[in-house]
Amino acid sequence: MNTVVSSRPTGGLGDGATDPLLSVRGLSKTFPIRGGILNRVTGSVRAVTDVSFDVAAGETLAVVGESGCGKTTTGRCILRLIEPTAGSVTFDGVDLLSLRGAALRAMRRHIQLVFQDPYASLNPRMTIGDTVKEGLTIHKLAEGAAADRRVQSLMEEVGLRREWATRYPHEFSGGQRQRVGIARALAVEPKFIVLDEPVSALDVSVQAQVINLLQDLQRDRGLTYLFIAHDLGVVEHLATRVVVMYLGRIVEMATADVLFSEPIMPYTQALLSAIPLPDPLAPRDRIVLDGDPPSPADPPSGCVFHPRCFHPDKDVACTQVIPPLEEKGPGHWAACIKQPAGTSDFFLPAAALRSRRTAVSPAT
Amino acid sequence: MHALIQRIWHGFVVIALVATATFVLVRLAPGDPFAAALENARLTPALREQWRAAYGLDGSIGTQFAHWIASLARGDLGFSTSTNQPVSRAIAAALPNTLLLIGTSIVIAFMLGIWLGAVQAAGRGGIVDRCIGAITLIGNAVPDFWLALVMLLAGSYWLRLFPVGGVADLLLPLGASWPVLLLDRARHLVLPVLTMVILLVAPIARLQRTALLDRLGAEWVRTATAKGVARRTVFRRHAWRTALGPVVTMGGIALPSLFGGAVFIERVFAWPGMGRLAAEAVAARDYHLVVGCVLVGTVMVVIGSMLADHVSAWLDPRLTQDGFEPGRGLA
Amino acid sequence: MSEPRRYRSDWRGAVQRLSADPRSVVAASVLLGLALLVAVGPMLAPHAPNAQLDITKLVHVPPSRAHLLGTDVYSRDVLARVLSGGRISLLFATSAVLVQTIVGTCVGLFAGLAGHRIDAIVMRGVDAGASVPRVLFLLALLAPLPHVPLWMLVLTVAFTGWFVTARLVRGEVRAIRTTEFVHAAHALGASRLRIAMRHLLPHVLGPVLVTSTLAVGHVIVLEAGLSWLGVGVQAPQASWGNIIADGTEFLSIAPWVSLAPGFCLVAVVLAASAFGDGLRDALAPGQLART
Amino acid sequence: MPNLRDLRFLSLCALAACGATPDGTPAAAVSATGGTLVISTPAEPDNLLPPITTSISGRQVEDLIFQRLADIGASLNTVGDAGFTPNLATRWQWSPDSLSIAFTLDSAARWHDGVPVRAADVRFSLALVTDPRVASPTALLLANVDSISARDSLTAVVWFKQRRPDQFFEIVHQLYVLPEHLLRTADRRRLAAAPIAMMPIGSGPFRVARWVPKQLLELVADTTGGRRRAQLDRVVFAVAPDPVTAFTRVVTGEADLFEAVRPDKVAEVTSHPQLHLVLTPTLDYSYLGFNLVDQKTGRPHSLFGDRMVRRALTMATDRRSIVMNVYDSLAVQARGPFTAAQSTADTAHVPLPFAPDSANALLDAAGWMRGADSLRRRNGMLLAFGMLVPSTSVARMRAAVLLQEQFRRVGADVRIEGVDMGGFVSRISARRFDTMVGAWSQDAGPADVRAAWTSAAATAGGNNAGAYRSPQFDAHVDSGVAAFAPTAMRAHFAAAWRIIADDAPAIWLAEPLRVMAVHSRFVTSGMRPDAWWAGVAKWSIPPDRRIARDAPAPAHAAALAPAGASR
Amino acid sequence: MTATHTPPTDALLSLRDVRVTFRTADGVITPVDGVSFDIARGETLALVGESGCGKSLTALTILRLIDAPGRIEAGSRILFEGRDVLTLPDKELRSIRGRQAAMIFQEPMTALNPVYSAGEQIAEVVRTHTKASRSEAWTRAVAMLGAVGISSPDIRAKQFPHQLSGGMRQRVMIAMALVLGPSLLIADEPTTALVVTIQAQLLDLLREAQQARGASMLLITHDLGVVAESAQRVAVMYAGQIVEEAPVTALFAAPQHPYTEGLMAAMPRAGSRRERLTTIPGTVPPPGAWPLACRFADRCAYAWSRCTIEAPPLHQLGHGRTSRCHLVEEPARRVAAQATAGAAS
Repeated sequence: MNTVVSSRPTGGLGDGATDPLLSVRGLSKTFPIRGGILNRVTGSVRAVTDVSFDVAAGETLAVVGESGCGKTTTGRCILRLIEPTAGSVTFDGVDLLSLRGAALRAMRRHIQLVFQDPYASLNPRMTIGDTVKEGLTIHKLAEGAAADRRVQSLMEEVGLRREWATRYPHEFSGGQRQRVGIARALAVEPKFIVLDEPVSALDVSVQAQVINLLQDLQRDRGLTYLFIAHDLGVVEHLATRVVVMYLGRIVEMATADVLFSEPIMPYTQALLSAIPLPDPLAPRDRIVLDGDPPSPADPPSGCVFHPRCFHPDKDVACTQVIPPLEEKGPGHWAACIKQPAGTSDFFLPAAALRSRRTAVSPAT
Repeated sequence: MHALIQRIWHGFVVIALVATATFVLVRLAPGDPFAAALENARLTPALREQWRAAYGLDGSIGTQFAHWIASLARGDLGFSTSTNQPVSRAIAAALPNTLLLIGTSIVIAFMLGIWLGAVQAAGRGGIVDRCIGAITLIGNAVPDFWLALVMLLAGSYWLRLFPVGGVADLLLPLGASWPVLLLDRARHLVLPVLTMVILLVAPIARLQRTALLDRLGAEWVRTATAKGVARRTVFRRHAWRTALGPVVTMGGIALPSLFGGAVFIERVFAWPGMGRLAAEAVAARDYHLVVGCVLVGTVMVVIGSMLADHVSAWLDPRLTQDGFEPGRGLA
Repeated sequence: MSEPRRYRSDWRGAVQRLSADPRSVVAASVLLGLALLVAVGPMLAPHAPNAQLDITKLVHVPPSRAHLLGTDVYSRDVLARVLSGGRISLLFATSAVLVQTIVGTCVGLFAGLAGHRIDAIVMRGVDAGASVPRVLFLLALLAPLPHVPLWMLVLTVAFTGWFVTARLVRGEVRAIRTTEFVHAAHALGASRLRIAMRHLLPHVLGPVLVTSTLAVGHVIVLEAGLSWLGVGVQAPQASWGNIIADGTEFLSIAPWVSLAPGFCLVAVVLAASAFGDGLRDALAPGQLART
Repeated sequence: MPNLRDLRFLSLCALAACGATPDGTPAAAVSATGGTLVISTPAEPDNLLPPITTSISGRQVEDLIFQRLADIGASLNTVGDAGFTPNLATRWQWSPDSLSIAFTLDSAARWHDGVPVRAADVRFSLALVTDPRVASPTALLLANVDSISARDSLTAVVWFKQRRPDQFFEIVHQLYVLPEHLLRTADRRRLAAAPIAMMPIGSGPFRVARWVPKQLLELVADTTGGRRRAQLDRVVFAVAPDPVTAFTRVVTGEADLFEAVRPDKVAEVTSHPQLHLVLTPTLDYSYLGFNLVDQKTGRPHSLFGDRMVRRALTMATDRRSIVMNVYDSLAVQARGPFTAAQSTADTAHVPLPFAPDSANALLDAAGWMRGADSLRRRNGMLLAFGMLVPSTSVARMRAAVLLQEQFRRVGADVRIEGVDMGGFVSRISARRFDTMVGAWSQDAGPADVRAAWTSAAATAGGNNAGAYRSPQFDAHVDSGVAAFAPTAMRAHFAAAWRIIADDAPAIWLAEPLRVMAVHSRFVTSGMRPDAWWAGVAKWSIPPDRRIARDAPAPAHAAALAPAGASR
Repeated sequence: MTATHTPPTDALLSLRDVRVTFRTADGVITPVDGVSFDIARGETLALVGESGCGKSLTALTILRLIDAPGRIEAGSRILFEGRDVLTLPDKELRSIRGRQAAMIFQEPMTALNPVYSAGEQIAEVVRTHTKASRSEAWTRAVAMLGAVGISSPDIRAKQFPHQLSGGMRQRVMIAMALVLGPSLLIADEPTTALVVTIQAQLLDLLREAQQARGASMLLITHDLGVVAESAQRVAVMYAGQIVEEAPVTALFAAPQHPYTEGLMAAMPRAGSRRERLTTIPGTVPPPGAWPLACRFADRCAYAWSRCTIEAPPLHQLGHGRTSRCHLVEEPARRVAAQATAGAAS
C-alpha cells in the first residue's frame, strides 16, 4: 500500500557552504514493546524514522515539534545514549555509530548534552563542583588543584559563584542548576552541544538569562548547537536553521527566516499559529488542528499528518504515499506531495503569521 | 492477556526453580528417610538401603530427579515415607487447614490493619496514632513461637476459654449438626488466628497509614474536595480506596513469610497444616513430601501473589496497562 | 508549578533531619546503649556466661542480689548470659544483615544494569528464593548439620535474606538509570563501572539502609525462632534468641530466664524499626507545600 | 524450685499401687465396661504393620491391635516360658528336644473383620517377617526360628534351629500374628504403601476406628473376638507435636494421659487434683558414647582409643549431679548398659566414681598437660572433641551442656554438635563422631545387649557405634545369653558389666523413670517397664467417675463399625 | 472588548487581604501575603507570575483548599456572591465547590483519580450536588464530554485517565468543571502541561464555554501569550503579593511595575532575533527569603535606597490600574534610569 519514495536527499542538507560538522543520514530508532513469555518483543514504536540533516560548524540547528515527535530521541541517538536502529551519524569525519568502548567514551567529550530538566539532570548526591569536575576526571583533562581551578573558572563563566562548588543541587534554583548543567557540558571542551529543551522548565525571567548565556558561549567558544525545543519563540530567537518533526519524521527544514515567514507544511503553519502571542491587539485567525497527535506505536499510513491535515488539496494519495523530503525552494525542504517546488503561499492564513513577524515590541 | 500469560510463565519458572533447588537441598542433607524415627531401631543400613530402593529413593540425585520429574508429569508427587501415603494425599489433608488458618488470618489482619491504619492516618501524629503504632509494633517484635506459646497458655490453660490446639474437637460425634461443628471449628481457630493476626497486623497498618497519608496529599483528593464532595466521602472513596492497592500487593509478597510463620504456629497449636507437615517431613527426611510441600506452597504463593496483583490491578486500573508505555526514553 | 520527582537529597540533610526527630534519637540511643552494654557488660559481669555454678543447688534461683536476673536451669547467671548473648545476637544480626545487604545490593545492581534477558533470569531466581518460606529453608538446611558455627549461621541466614534487597536495588537502579543525571554521566563518557559506583550506588544506598535497619530486627527474631526449632546459635553459647527459646520451657516456674532477654530483644526490634522509619523519613522528606 | 525429693517416695507408692493391681482385680471386675482414654502424644506411629514399624509409638498401638502368641510376665523373665501368660495361644506344648513348640490357638479368636484366626496365619506371619523382600528389622531377632508349620487349623508348631534359653521369648514376643487373608497379595517390597499399613486389621482387643494423620488415631474396643473385651470403649491418641502443647492438653483435661512429663512439670501435675502422677521403671538408659576408632584411618581414636583417657573423663563427670539436674529425683544414675528392671541387672555393680583429682592425675599421666588457658594438650594437640547430640531431645541436650562444662573443668574443650534425629542417626551409622549422647531403649531379652556393645555389633551398620571390642565381654555376654540357669546368667552378666565398666567405652548417665500424668478416674494395671501400655485393655473407669467423653457415642460407633469391618 | 476597564462594582468574587501561612521547620512563611482583587461577572482575570509567587495558593484559598500545614490567616476575606467563603459552614462551602465555583488544575494526570473512569468522575459532581440518579448523572457526564469536544464520548467516559491522551484528560477536567454550569471557573495553568497545538484547542474551548455561560474565570498562568489572548484584566504577582493590576491592553501597552516590564522584555521576540535578551537579574527568591521592603528591589533595575527601606503600597493609578512601586510617586527616576541604560548600551 505504501508507495515508498526514498526520502533520503542526495546531499546538501545543510547550508551547503562548508563541510558539515555533523551529518545525520537515514537515522531511525525503533523501540521494542516487550511482553509475553520470555519478555519477547511483541511490537515496536517507530520513534524516529529516516531522519537526515547536516549541522554546519558554528550554527544553531533547531529541532522543533511537539512532545512525542522524536526530537529528543534524535538528539539522544546522535549522542549514542540511545542506540539508533538504522542510519549513520558522522561527526567531524568520524562515523560515531561505529565507535565502541573506550573510543566511544573518548569521543563523547566532543559532543555534549544539556538537559531539559535542571532538577533531574544533576545527581543530588554530588556537590555541583564534583558534577562539573566529573568530565575533567573521566577524560583526565585536569587533576587535583588544576581541576579545581578549572571548575571554578567554568562556574564563573556560566555565572555561578566559585564558592558554591561545595553545595548540593537542591540548594539552587532552576536557573542556577541549568547553569551547572551547562558548566558540566563545557568542562570537557566540546565542539558540539545538544541542547535538549534547555530553557523550557525555567521561569521567563530566568529563561532569558540562560538564553543569553548560551548565545555568549557560542560566540566565545565557537560552539555548534543542536537545539531541541517546542517553544517557537525561543527557537526563532536562537536558531539559524530549523527542522520541524512530526511523529518521528522531518516534515520541514529551512533557515529560520524562511521557515517562520514562509512555512510550507500545513503542520508547520498550524504550529506557528498556535503560539499565543503576548499582544492582546494582535489579530487571531488561528489554525486549530483537530484531535491529538497519533500514537507513534500506531502511526497513520502515508503522510503521517494526513488525519489532521487541512490542506485544501488533501486527497486519497496523502493516505497512501509517504511524502519524500524534497527541496521545495532553495534550502527549504519539506515533505508534502501537494506542494510543488517553488510555491509557498498556497492558502496560508497569512495574517496570523505576519502579525507574529511584525508584532510591535511593547514598552520600548 | 499477554501480561497474564507472562505472569503464569514467570510463576512456572519460579516453581520449577524452587522445586529443583529443594530437591537437591533435601537430598544433600545427611540422613535417611527410614532412620529418622528411632535411633536404635534394628534397621541396619543394609535394610534401609533396601527400603530406599523399594520406594525409588536410591541412585544418584540426577536419576532420582529424572524419575521424580517423570512421575510429576503424570501428576504423581511421589510417596511419602513418613506418613505412608501418596504425597498428594498428605498434602490434600494439610492444605485446607493451612489455607483456613492463613486465609482467616489474612482476612482479619487486613481488615484490622486497614482499619487501624486508617484510624492512624486520620489522627496523624496524635496520641491514638502513636499508641496504635507502638502496640502493633510490639506484637510484631515478639518471636512467633513465644507469642504462640503465651497465647496457648493464656487462652487455653489460664483462661480455659479455648481448646488446646487442633483443628477440631476430634471426639465430637460424626453426626454432629453443622452449627456445632462450625462453632467447634471457630473455637479452635481463635488462638492460632489471633497469634498470626498479631504478628501480621503491624506491617499492614503501617503500610496502610503511609499509603493513606500519601494519597491524602494527592492532587486528585484536592480535586474531589474542590468538586464539593464531603470530607468523609473523599477519605473513603478517593484516598482509602486507592491506598488499598499497595496493601494488597504487600499481602501477596508476605505470603511466604506467612507459610514460614505457620511452621511455628502450627506446631504450637497442633494444627495439621502445611507448615507442620513440611517441618516434620524435613525432620523425617521424607524427600518427596518436603519437595511436594515446598512445591505446593510455592504454587500457593505464586497464585496468591497473582491474585494480589489482580486485586490491586482491579483497585488501580493503571496496573492493567501493558505494552507500550509512553515516556520511556521517547521524546 | 510542580517539581518533578525529587530524589532523595544529600546525606548531610538526612543526618540533620534524623537528629531532629525525637523518635529516631530515642531509637538510636536505645540501640547504641544496648550495644555499649553488651560490649562492655560481659567484662563487668560477676560470672562467666557459661559457668555452671552448682547444678544441683543453684538451679533456677530467682533474681536476687547475688544473681540480679536469677539463674537458669544449668545454674548459670542469667545476667551474664543476657549480656554475652546480646553481644552474639547483635553481632549475628548486624553481620548477617551486612552480608545479605551486600549480596542483595550486588545482585540487584547487576540485574538492574544487565540486559532484559539476564535481568529476567536473575529476577526469576530472586522470585524463587523469595517465595520459599525462609524458616523452612533454614530448617532444612541447618537441622541436619552438626555444630553450625556462628559464621556459617550468619552466612546461611544472609543467603536466605538477600532477595528483598536485590529486588529493591534492582527496581531503584532500573528507575534511576533512565534519569537524566545518569544519561549526563554517560554522555560525559563515564564507564559503566563509574556510573554504577558514583551515580547509582549512592542512590540505592538510602533505601537499602532503611531496609537493612528493619532487617536487623527481623533477623534477631528469626534467630530466636530458629533456636526454638533447635537450629539457632549453638549451645552453650548464649544468644537472646536461644535464652528465650530455652526459657519458654520453664515459663511457668522460672519466667525470669526468658523475660530479660525477651525485653532486650523487643527493645532492639522496636528501636531498629523506629530508627528505620525515621531514616526513611529523613532520606525522603515529604515534599514541601508548593505554590 | 519444687523439691522433688518427696516425689521419690510418691513414685514408689505409685509403683507399688501399680504392682498391686494384677489381672482381673476385683475392682475391675465389678465395673462395667466403657469410657475413653485420650493419650496426648507428641509422636505418631510411622505405620501400624509390625514387620516394618520402627517407632515406639507404632509399637504402642500395635500392642493394642495385634496379638502375640503369649505375653511376657511382669518380671520380664525370658528364660523358658516362666511367667508368660497365654494370649492368642491358649496353651503350648514343648517337644522333648525343645526344638519345637506347638501353640494351640484360641478357637474363638477372630480378626476384626470377623474371619477366624488360624495357624496358617502364624505360619504366614513368620514367612512375611523373614521374607528378604520385606527387609524387616525383626527378621534378625527371629533368626533362631527355623520354620512354622500348621499342624491343624488351630495348632501352629514352631521349629527352632537351636535350643536357647530365650527361644520361647523370641517367638512369642517378637512375632505379632498377622492376617494372611489380607496381606497375602500385598507388595512385599513396599509394605508401607499398602493401605493396611495405615488401617490394620488385627485380632487384639482394640481395632483402628480411624487414623487422621497429624491429628489423632482412634481405637475402639473390638467385640468380634472370643477374648475378653477391653474394659474401655475407646483409646484415642491425640497428636500435638510440641511437648508443651501435648502436656497442656492433659492439665486442661482435654486428654487423660501424657507419658513423658518433664521433671519441672511434676509440681504442676500434682497441683491438679484430677491428675495422678504415675511412675514406672523403664528399660532405657542414656550414656555418653566414645568413638574408639578413628573413622578416617581405621586406627584407634587419637583420644578415645586410650582407655586411660576414657576412664579419666568418666571420673571427671559428676553423674549423680547431672542426673539430678536433668531428671531431679525421677531417674537414677545408670550403672552400665542395663537398667535395674531387667533380669540381667547387677544391682551390686558400682560404676567408676566421680573423682576429679584422679581424673586429672590420669590425664596428666596420659600425657595431656594443662596449658595456660587451663586446657590440656599433648604434643601440641588440644584435648578437644565433638559431642554429637540430637537437638530435638531436651534431656540429652541438657546432659550435653552439663557434661561439656564438667569436661572443661578437667581441661577438655568440647564442642556440642546439635543435629536433628535424622542427621544424628546418619552420623552414628557412618561412625562420624567423637562422642555422642545416646539413649538406648532396651528389649526385655538379655540378648539385647549384643546389639549395642559386642564386637558383632561393632561392624558397619551395627549399633555398637563406638566400636567397643572386648573378647572377654563378648564371651561373658554369650555365656549369659546361653545360660539356662538364672544364677549362671546373672553371674556372667555381672562379669560382663564389670569388664565394660572398667574399659569405659561410654559414660552411663541415667536410667530415667517413666513419669506419666494420668487422669485419676482410671484404674490402671499391668504397666510393664518395657511397655506401660501393655495392660491398657484391662484399664477401666468406675462408672461413678466417668465424664462426658466416657459416655458411649452410639452414632459415632455405628458410623464407624462398618467402615472398620469392611477393611 | 473595551480598551480600558473600570474596576467592577458587581464583583462575583472579591479577595481582600488574603494571607496564607505555612509552618515549616525554619519558621512561619507567608507565601500569600495580603492579596486582594475582584472578578466581575462574565469577566476573565488573569493572575500572572513565575513559580513560587503564590498564584496557585491564592487560587486554592478561594475554595478553602489549603491543606495543613498551610492555613488562611484571620483577617483574610473572600466574598463569593456576597458570602464570605472563609466563614461559611462546611456544608454550605461544599455546595459552592464544584457547583458554583469549579476548579481546573494544571496536571490532569495527577488531578484525576486514576482508579475511576472519566465518566464516573464527572458524574460524581452531578451526584454530589443534585438528586440525579446514577444513570442520569452518567448521561449528563457523557453529554458533557461530548460538549467539550471529545469524540465518541460514551466510550471515552468508560476509560480511565491513563487511557486518555493529555489533551483529553484536560478536557475531562474541563467537563467536570463545567457540568453544573458554575458561575466561576478557576483555571490553574490549564494548558501548561499540554503540547502547543492542543493548548490552542483548549484555550479556545475554555473561552467559548465561558462566554456561552456567562461565567467568570480566574485564569492562573505564567504565559503572557495566554494572558493576552484570554483575559480582560491581569493581576501580576511577585513574591506573594500583587504588584500590578490592569486591563489587559493597558498592561501590555505600558506595564507600570518594573517586574511586569522585565517579564515582557525578557520574552524572545521576532524583533530581537539573535540579539541579547533583556533579563531580570537574579532569581525568584523562595518564600521566607523575601526582601523586607520592596520584594523586587534586589532584582530591580530602578531600585534606589528607598526601595530597601520602605515597602511600597499598592498605588491606585486610575482606570483600574494599580502598581506596587515607588516609581508611581517618583516617575522621574524611571526616565532617568532608562536614559542611562540607553546611554550605556
